[in-house]
Amino acid sequence: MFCAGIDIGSTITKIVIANRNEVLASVVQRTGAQHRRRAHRVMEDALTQAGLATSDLDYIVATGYGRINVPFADAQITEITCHMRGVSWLDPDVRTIIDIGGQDCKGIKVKDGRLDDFIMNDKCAAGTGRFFEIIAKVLGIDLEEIGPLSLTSKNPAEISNLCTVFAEQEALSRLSEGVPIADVAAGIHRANASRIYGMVRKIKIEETVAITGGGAKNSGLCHSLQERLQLPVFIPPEPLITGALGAALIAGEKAARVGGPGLAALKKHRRWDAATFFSDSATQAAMQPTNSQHSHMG
Amino acid sequence: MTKNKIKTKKSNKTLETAREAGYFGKKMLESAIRAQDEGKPIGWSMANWWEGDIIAKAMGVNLVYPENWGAFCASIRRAEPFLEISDGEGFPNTLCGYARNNIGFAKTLKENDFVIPADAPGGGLAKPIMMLASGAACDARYKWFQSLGRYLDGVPVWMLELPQTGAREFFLPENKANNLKFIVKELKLLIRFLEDLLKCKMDDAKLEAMVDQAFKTLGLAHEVDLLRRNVPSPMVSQDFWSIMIPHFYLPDDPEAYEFYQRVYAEVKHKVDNGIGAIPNEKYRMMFGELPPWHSIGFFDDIAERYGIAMVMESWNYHAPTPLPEEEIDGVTDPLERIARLCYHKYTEYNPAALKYAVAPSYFSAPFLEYAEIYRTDGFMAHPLMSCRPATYTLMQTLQRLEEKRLVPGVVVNGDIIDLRVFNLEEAYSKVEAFTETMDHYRELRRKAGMAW
Amino acid sequence: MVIAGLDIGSVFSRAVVMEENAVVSMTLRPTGGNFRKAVAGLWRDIRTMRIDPLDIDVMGACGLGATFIDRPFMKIAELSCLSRGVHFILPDIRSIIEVGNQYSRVVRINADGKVTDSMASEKCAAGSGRILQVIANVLGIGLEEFGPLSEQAGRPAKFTTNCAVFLETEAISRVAEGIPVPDIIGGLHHTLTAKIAGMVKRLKISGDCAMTGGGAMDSGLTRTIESEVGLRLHVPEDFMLASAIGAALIAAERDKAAVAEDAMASLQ
Amino acid sequence: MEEQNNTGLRRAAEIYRHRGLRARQLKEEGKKIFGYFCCYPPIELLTALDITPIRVLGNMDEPVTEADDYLPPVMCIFCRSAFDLGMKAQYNYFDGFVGAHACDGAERTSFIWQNYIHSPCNFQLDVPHTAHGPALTFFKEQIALFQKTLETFCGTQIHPDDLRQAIALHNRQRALVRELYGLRKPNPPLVSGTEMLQVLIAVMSIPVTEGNDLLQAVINEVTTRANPHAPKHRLLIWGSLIDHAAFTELIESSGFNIVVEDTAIGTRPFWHDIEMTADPLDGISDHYLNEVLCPRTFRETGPSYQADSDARFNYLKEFAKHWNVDGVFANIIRNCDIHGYEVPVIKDYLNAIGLPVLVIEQDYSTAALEPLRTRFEAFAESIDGY
Ligand SMILES: Nc1ncnc2c1ncn2[C@@H]1O[C@H](COP(=O)(O)OP(=O)(O)O)[C@@H](O)[C@H]1O
Ligand SMILES: Nc1ncnc2c1ncn2[C@@H]1O[C@H](COP(=O)(O)OP(=O)(O)O)[C@@H](O)[C@H]1O
Ligand code: SF4
Ligand code: SF4
Ligand code: SF4
Repeated sequence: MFCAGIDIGSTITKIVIANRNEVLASVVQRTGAQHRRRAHRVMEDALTQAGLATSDLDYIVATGYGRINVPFADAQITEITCHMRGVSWLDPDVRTIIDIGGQDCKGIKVKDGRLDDFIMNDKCAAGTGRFFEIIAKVLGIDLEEIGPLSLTSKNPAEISNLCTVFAEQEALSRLSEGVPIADVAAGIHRANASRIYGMVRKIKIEETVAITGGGAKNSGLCHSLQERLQLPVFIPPEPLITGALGAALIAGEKAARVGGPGLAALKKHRRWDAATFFSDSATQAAMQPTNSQHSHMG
Repeated sequence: MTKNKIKTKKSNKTLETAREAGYFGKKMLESAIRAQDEGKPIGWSMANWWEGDIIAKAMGVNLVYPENWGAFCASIRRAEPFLEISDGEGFPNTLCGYARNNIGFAKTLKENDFVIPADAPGGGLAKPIMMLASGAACDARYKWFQSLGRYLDGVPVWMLELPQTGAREFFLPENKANNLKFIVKELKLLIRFLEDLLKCKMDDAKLEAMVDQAFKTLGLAHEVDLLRRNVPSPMVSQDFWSIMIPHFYLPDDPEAYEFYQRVYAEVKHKVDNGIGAIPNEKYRMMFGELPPWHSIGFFDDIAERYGIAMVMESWNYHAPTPLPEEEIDGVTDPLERIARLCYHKYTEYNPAALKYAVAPSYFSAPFLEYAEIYRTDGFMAHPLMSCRPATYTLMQTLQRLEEKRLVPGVVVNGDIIDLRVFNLEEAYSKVEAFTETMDHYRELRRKAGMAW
Repeated sequence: MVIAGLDIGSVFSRAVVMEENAVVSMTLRPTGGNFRKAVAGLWRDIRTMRIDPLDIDVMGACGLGATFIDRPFMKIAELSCLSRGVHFILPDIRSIIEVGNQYSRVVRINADGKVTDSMASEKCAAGSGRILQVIANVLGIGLEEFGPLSEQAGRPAKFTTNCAVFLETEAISRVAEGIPVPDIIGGLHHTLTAKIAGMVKRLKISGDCAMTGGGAMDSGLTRTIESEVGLRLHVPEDFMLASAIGAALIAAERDKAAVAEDAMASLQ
Repeated sequence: MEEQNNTGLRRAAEIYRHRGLRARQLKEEGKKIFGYFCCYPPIELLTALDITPIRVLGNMDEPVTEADDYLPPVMCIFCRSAFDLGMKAQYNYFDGFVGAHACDGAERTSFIWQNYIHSPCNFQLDVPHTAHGPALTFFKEQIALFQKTLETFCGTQIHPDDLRQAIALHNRQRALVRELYGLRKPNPPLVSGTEMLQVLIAVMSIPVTEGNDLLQAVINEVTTRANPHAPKHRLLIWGSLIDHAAFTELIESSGFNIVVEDTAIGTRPFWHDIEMTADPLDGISDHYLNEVLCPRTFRETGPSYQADSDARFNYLKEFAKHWNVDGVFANIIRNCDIHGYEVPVIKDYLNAIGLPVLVIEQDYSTAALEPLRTRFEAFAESIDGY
């Protein structure tokens, strides 16, 4: 049985195709402004990777910020539930998940493999992936570098501004005062880690703690968070896709529940219409994947 | 990250006697811990404005005050971990900082099998056998103790009620009599509760003696306030926040009375010799409600930089004016006397409240009176992010002071405990500009022919 | 007596030199994120105007980077400087709206240019002039163009977020959706004006009012404030220098007072 | 759409949308209108004097602009919003204003309202926080003062028979509301949360007799119409009040049917009748102090935490049982201490009886609603067993 989970994030779109509990393909691309097109694009890429055709898919679950913009999805599930499911599958001992996305940040509690509680900040860019994107630009380095670089700091700079925009300026003036980039980066990570910690602690942090989402790819942030948590943390091998993975797993369960004839009917009515599917070359160019990776997790 | 941003600023007290006041805070905490060792009853109490705590003490309960302890934890920057625990328990982080601090501590205590952790600030609070909540002035003061049931399972909470009449309603015939009757009945119920709990009888003579003592101490504390009307001010807020502890929490303690005798003598000496608390008094200001306990030194800095003497603070923490003769004449029942004093405190500013249209009378109206009596140039409002009752009426106070008394106000945001919003640099820059505002209003008051 | 005033802001640094209550020279340059360099730049500018910084008798300064000034100066609160400076340029004005980089603020002053009341926005870029810059960058246009462009606004775009960062993202998607740039700018003006309007109301300001700070560069914003809040705004000619002028004036005043006090002391 | 008997809900929605309209009409007819805050002022006294009581509410759809000057941001935004509307003259038809010491926020707001928004008649009702015996006596005395104030203002005495009749009318209203609640027991419920909200707010905006007619019409309508609602998770709302349909609509489009609301615009004012006592004020004071179950009233703690929670929240267990509730939304308007302190207790209690709880501290603004959708959906999913 082939199922797909597609996570249209504010910043990055992720897809996982699985056969029961075996991951066949996963694709990660920048979301961009056009959710529908992006959904089609990642689906096409993932299918190619998995060597499947659209008609092979039994069930598709969409999640994430843009989950309603996936015309071919059979169900929509929130990213909160999907991350929970994906992480629990990877490590059943996880009780607390800190998910740091592109435009929000969540704390999720798991109990007996079920969603127990959650909290989220989606009002202020502080403590979200956006913060780091902005700061990386200011520091003139790649986003991927900011974490490792900050880990080399011995003397993190004091960043007092909570506001992303002002912190950006503050970072600039620290640099101009001659503070090394690594120290500024480390200060930024600390500031954000406290902010995230302050929010997540409201749902009572319990071991094991997992960090997911794009923020988990940032080793500096994970380090600072760990410092605040004073607990070991679990970081999935590919933290970006836990939401899509969870969606795919849920899709599998749903497919099993619907059963053969039901699935056939579902497939027949699925909307693959791609009226605007890659019609012009300009869009095609804009749709080139910026960051594509895949992994198989047995 | 804000954690290290503001450094603790302890204040330089200007009075010699104010330096002694720390003794009383210690005394309260220590006596509760000693009581625990000796197996004597311990109670946690809200600062009750002399309603019920004296009664509990007269019954032999050793009281500690989590509000006071909260201020203490904040002043040594030890509240944060408790706040975090409270947040983790699911209490909103908008609740009163004292409450969150205390809730965090109660949880710690429970998890430690009610043995106070060795490193608890100030020795910590011993486990109580009862809690005395208050219906006066603030909802937190009963909701908070009620919510402690999660940690202090089976410790009964008694809520002592105090009527809160509106300024207009105060003057309706019968109302005052009804109110007083109600308070006395409530106090009687409290005694019954205590007698049942402690399985002993109230010693009326002892209660009477303690109430007498409290009246004396409060009267004297009020005399000190009166001296502060002088120019230059012989004593400022930096001192007051220390010396208030004995009269606020221990008015029945003879040591507190003796202490105020010394305070009085020192302040009087300054008045007689024209010595100001700060050397260069240029501006006289009032301070609105609870202070930033974590940064009391702020007052020293603005005194030094701008010559600001903080000459008076919120009504809340001050002793009431003594009861008028006709109120006390022939009243010997200590419960009746307590009732009258409490009610008096809550209602004495009602005429002013009507005059300036600032009901409720508590919180706002006193400042409108102080403005003239203490000859003040400005009002510093300190809206707190976690204490609503002390913040609700500040805007009204600012408005009315400016409009009716030509006394301008400056707003410095902060909190009693939480460090998230207080910003020293910003506060200084606001206050600096505000000195000009005070100059301007001085001129306006002069033109309007006002007395100061 | 030669007096000078410096305002080392987060975005711009400025200096004025005054003699006999008249500005004899002034300079404005981007701070560029380096306060020390900006200050050095100001000295260079002043020298090119044939003034020796050593000739300055009294100097006042304000702004975020004032602590980086390498010569003796009096640090003066920004709010006082702004008020005195505006008063100097526009003596009849009694209220000021400043839309600066860090804050927006509204100030009421008296006939002597002293602050009688003021309010500032929260420490969130969404309420400050910074948001204008952020959106200008996104749209790839200068702030000066905002005014003319917003005049063509039909229906101002609605934004659903309050965060400057997310607003930027939203603006990008609005552009992608085909919403005309003028409408986006119009929407932004609307959002910022609503924040300022609250403060204006609280200070009970009406009638004539000065507008300063980087936001004053944006005639669209001033127009929106005028029509939605019902004020007559005056943008002083040297509005970017107002605080520097104020700093100089206040420093001179305080210096005079100190001299007088010293004289008194020596008499006694 | 449908024929005659659909007028109830439509009228309710109409009145809900134009809250002041009927009151202004009545005023033009020479009737007196009083505003009151919270569920504590005994509106029976007003009805007995032929005064129409209008409950003061806020508007989540309207940004607070005028109130900032008088009420600080740390105050519950519902209070600030209500006062803001007052300052914007939206309640300028009041002949009188009755404030109450329900919570600190409501008390101070009532006072400040009276200081800045002038009505010909004002009264501040001091509601004790306890249910001790003396508190009941005291409360009755307060109500008697309220009565006298009203009588002085109107220049007439309240005749005990008129008061009894007013009590009967309001009791009738309470019974009708409960009957309507009963119609939410089936699955799917016959009345949605949004419809209920509109009906209850409408009822609080018109004279009691008109309210009773409206309720009767609604009951007739919903029992005979084809049920338009689909089965979804059944939600109980506990906590701060909700007074805008945008909020209930959001919840009901995120996987829930709201079936019962233990809030100040829900069951609380309607759940018990006033007993007809020899002295009507006895029944009235007992009702308002002891039967309006809001956590603002301190009830004696039991011998243990469990006993205490049982005593205080047992009624919620009953609601959950009879309305077959799947989950509870604890609605906390930011800065509402009364409900805020109860969050952990209520979670303990409800979780123990097998009910999941979603706690949201919200900002009382329609603009901030949409981001809450994901939270409700995730909650629905957790009930689904994900
Ligand atoms: N290698 C990386 N190092 C640091 N941050 C990264 C990396 N990859 C992605 N991110 C961050 O992850 C964010 C996106 O995370 P994601 O969980 O996909 O969020 P969303 O679902 O909202 O799109 C981006 O904002 C980016 O900052
Ligand atoms: N070229 C520019 N670069 C940066 N900011 C500009 C520019 N032109 C106009 N601005 C506006 O000026 C504001 C800075 O205002 P200003 O009052 O000078 O701040 P500061 O005193 O902190 O330097 C910016 O937030 C922006 O809105
Ligand atoms: S008055 Fe303020 S500080 Fe005191 S208990 Fe109440 S909320 Fe806390
Ligand atoms: S503080 Fe900064 S990052 Fe946060 S909401 Fe405001 S503008 Fe956005
Ligand atoms: S919502 Fe809470 S704080 Fe606001 S009026 Fe109601 S009980 Fe009071």
